[in-house]
Amino acid sequence: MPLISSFLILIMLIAALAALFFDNLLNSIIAAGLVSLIASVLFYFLKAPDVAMTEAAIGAGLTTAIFVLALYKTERGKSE
Amino acid sequence: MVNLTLIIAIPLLMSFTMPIFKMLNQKLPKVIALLTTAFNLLVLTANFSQIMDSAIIIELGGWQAPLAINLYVGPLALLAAFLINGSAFILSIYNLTQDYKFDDKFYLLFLMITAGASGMVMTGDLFNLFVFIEITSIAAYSLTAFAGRDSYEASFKYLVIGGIGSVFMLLGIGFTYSAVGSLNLAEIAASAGLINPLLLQITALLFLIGVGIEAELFPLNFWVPDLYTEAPTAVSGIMSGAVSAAGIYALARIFFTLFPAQSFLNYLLYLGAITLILGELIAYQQKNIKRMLAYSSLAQMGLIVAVISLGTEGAVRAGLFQLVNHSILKILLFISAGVLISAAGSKNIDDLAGLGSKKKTAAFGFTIAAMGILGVPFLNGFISKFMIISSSLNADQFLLTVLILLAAVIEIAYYLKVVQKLYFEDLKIEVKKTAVITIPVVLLTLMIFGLGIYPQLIADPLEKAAAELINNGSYIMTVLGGM
Amino acid sequence: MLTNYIFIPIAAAFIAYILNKRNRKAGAVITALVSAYLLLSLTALYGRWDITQSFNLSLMGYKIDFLLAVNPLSWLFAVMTAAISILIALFSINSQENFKFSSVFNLNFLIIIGSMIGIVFARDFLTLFIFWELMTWTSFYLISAGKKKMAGRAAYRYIILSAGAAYAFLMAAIFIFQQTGSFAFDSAAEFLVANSPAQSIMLLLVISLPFIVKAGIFPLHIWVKDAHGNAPKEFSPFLSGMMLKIGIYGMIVVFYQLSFFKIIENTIAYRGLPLLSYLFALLGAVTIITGTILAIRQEDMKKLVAYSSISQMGYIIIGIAIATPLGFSGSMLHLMNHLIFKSTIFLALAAVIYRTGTTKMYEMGGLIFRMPLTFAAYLTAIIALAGIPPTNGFISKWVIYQALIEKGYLFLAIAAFFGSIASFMYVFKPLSTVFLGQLKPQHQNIKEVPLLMKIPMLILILVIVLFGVFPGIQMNIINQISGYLGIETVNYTLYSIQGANGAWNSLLIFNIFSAGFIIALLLFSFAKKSKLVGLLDTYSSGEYITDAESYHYAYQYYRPFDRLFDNLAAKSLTDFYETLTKNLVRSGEGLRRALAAGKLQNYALYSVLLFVILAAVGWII
Amino acid sequence: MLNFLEEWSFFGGSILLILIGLYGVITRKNMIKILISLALMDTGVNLMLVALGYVKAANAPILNSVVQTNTAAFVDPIPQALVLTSIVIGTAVLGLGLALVIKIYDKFSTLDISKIRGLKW
Repeated sequence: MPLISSFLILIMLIAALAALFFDNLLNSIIAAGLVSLIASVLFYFLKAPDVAMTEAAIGAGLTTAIFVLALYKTERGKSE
Repeated sequence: MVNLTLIIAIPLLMSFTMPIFKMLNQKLPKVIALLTTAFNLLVLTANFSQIMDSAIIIELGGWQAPLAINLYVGPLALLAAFLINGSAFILSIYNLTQDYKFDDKFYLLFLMITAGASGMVMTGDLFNLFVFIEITSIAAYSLTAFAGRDSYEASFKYLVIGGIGSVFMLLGIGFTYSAVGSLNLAEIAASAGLINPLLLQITALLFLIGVGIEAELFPLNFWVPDLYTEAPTAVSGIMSGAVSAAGIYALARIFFTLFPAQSFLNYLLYLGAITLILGELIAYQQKNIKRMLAYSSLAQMGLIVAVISLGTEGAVRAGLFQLVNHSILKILLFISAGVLISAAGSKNIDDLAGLGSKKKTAAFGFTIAAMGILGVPFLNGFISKFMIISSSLNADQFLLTVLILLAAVIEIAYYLKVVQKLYFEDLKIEVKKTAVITIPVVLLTLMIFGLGIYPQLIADPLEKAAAELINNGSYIMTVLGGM
Repeated sequence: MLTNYIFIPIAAAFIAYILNKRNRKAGAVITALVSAYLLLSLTALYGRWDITQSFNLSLMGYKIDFLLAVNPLSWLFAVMTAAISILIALFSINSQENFKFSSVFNLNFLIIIGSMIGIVFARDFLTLFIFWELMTWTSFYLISAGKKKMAGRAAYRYIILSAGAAYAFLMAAIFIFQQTGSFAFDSAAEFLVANSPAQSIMLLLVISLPFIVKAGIFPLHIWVKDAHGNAPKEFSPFLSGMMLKIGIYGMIVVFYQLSFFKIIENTIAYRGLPLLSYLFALLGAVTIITGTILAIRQEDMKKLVAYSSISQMGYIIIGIAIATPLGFSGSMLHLMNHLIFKSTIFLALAAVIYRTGTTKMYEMGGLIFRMPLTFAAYLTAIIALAGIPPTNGFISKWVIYQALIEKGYLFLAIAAFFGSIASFMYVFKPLSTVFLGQLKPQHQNIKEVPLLMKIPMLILILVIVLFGVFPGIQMNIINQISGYLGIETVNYTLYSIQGANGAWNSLLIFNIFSAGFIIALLLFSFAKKSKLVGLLDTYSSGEYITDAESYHYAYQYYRPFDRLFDNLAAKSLTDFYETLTKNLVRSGEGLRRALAAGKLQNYALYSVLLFVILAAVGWII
Repeated sequence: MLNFLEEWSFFGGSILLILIGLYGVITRKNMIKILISLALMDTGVNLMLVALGYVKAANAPILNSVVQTNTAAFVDPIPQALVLTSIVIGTAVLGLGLALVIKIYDKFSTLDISKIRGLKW
């Protein structure tokens, strides 16, 4: 169990860095969504199931969605 | 005796029902905003004498103090709440003559700021403080964007800096909670001595950054000029008159009641002094009048923080009086500058030349407020300047005193430039029609003269507030007394 | 009730302001009435040096006493203020017709009168400071109301110097307050005498800063020229005649009532005079010289007279600083006399400006035929200014010379003589260029000023001669002041003053001069009349001159002399101050560009840096 | 060893996540990426808060009739309540920020914050 959580945290950090360094904004947003998703799993490990659910729904789901929406309203929307 | 919870609850209620009022009548939102703030003032006045006797503590949810979230309204909170709701009231009067594009949403956010700032000063719970700060900031971010054009940029900057601040603050709350095991301010204060000094240091710094952003401390304050310049006048007014007052309150609460240590106060002292002198120096060079006022606000905030963090009772009293004056004067400055700007159609100081003969009320308001800030005798700024110099000399801060006076001279330089432009230069531009602001100007002028000629008016609240602040033992006793 | 003298004018100011909006003359009439009331009631106060009034106030936790009292010194200044205000108000009743800021003028003028009386009646630092600030601020507006841009800049310089000095004063006063628990002069003097001399001297020097600024003493004189030169023409007489003097009043308070002289008594001395006093006297001498030289260079008649004011203040400071009975009496005499003749000069110039609308001397000429009374007033006043008997200016300067010679202060005496002689040069310049010479064609139809403007000038002429003949009238109150301040008194009769090496008998001199004047008058009336020739009724070197301007030599009157002093330090002193401010601004601008560059990322970085730095600091400590 | 790793991987991970977020806010020029960085910081703080309230071998703070456990063995519920609030607030701020980004984009046709410097000095 500890190993799994440590491993997940490692992946989360890599995803976070990737979110910053991807050139493509959509990839960044997806990476950030991945960070939230892993965070929600970690919350579950930390015996906080309600937070995990909220984080999964709002952090990983809703936030990613509004990011993508904003992206399409700006650069993507223009290029297509 | 009216329940003080209403001060937060009623504005929030009114704010979210604002679209309904708008549907009923186009003009209703303005009136509702005015009535709500007036109601708040009445509630505060009704509780005045009681609070002066002893602080009112309201436990929400019926639990005892350390368990439940409680509201603590002592003299200091009362003073700050009066400032916030008074500012909101005056600005609501001003708003009666203004037309905003989405006025239901504007007043929604306006009342939300009022409720948030009132909540900030009344809450007795650390996390609640955070929530109210966020409510206030989010409302402020959105209100800023109401002016269109460049205000989006200002709002975005504020949002990002504010976001960083909230992260710092949240971390601080987390550390505090893990160390103390409670979020109640009094309980934290009671057991702050038990915290590991290193952790305490880090936590305090996290709070310093988090709240310092609201209190406009250098170097966390560079969003302020952008915001004050671009936001609608009423928003600049409420930000500098009410929200920054709430920020100062939060800062004082955290560093006097929660973590009373001289080293933190010293940080605040130095930061405040730097803010003061830098703000004045930069304000001196501004060509844009709102930007000039913004930097001047910064400088004033720095002055207030520096003086309050001297930590003696006289100094705290002087700082609080300056805070009161600053709220009154800055609101008057912002609304009269707003009228002058719309009359000239430009924010450039040079374009305001000669408006004194056309826009008499606004020019008079600007002048009298400038005189007040500069500390002309018989106006309120004179008394607070006297108290500030006296208390900082008393604390053996010779250098700080010189710095404050130097800043005051620079302040004279840039305010009088505008006043001279208004009255003694020829009109160059075509004057546009503007809103009438006679009532707020008269009200504020009366306050300026009232406090200047008879400062005893607020001597008692100031004294009690200062006593409350420097003696955190009594705060703890009052809240946890039952245990 | 002493407060009446202060608050009646201040209350009347607002009434005047409101009435002035309806009728342009109302404000000036009210000013005149209020000043007349002040003068009358002050006269009734004469001799009652025991009246005091005090208020105890617990202000925001500070126990503060506000003390007011009359003494001969403050009575004299109050009377001077009231008297000159009447004359100026009378003068300005007519002259304000075309004055854009007429109501501002009367509002501020009355507040200034009230606050000046407040200043002289004040017996404690806080009262003094409050009214001092009130006076400074209101006079800022009055100066700003003058000629456009230059007046603005002048007022700006004035207020910044004054405010800086006043804040320094406040700091020192509060420091003393914290040591003694009172703002009163008496307890302050006790404390200062008992305190370590070095600290006391520092404190008193800081306290005297605002007075030095207001009196226009070198090196803080830079505001005087532009402020006096550009202030509204009705205000210049007051500014130059009275407001400079209030600075001297402050110096006297510092020197005597706050025991500055007593404290420095035992310090290093020069010819029996403590070095610090001598330094003050030296400042006075430098002020005389710079003021004189700069006056000679001026093309603008108001600025010229303003510089002359600076130099005359030098005399007063010298006399007070050397602290002998003769010196003090001479200074007080000169102080009164300067008020009288300087306001006469400014009023005469105001009359000229009222009719011609310009202050540039080379744009005028020959006004003697058109404005004879104005000319007479100006002539009498400059005779007094240059110190020629039988006018009052001579007597006061004579007493000051006596004091200097008595002690043998060679340099000071030379400076004083230089100033006196050179003052001929500069006062002659307006006389010759404005009143004598050729009348400009555009001024052919100028008339003498209206009656209400003539009366003040006439009164002042009479007073100049009156005090020139009977200096005893002035010596009466001066000796009371000397007695009050603990200085030895000077022997005098109604028309003579006992100097160090001989007495001055003004009646005798007056008779001689009158005889000479009558003889000259007789010669002038009975001798053959010269023929009046038209301006262009002549030719030179076979060439007809069609341009009247060429006959009037007025621009750069003393060009050769000017060249001598072209590189004088006094001119670059202004530059020095300006460079100082410019550098301050530049440093601020650098900071602004570096810090507030509009980069969001930088702003975010600051918060992190602040955290790191403070954490590091906390770690180390 | 494993305990050490377990405890510190959460704290270290969340602090690193906050630092990455801060780094992003300070260095990224794209406004959307700045907001992403803010979101990362928020997530980091939330993780930290929950980790601070975590008690080993305890249960989730849920009471039900089936499992009657000792209340002392619960994970501290208060940080979790805070985190819930904080997530909501964070999302609100992000939404507002993105709305502003869209508005700014309408006006300047760029997402590069360094090109939008109408307000300075």
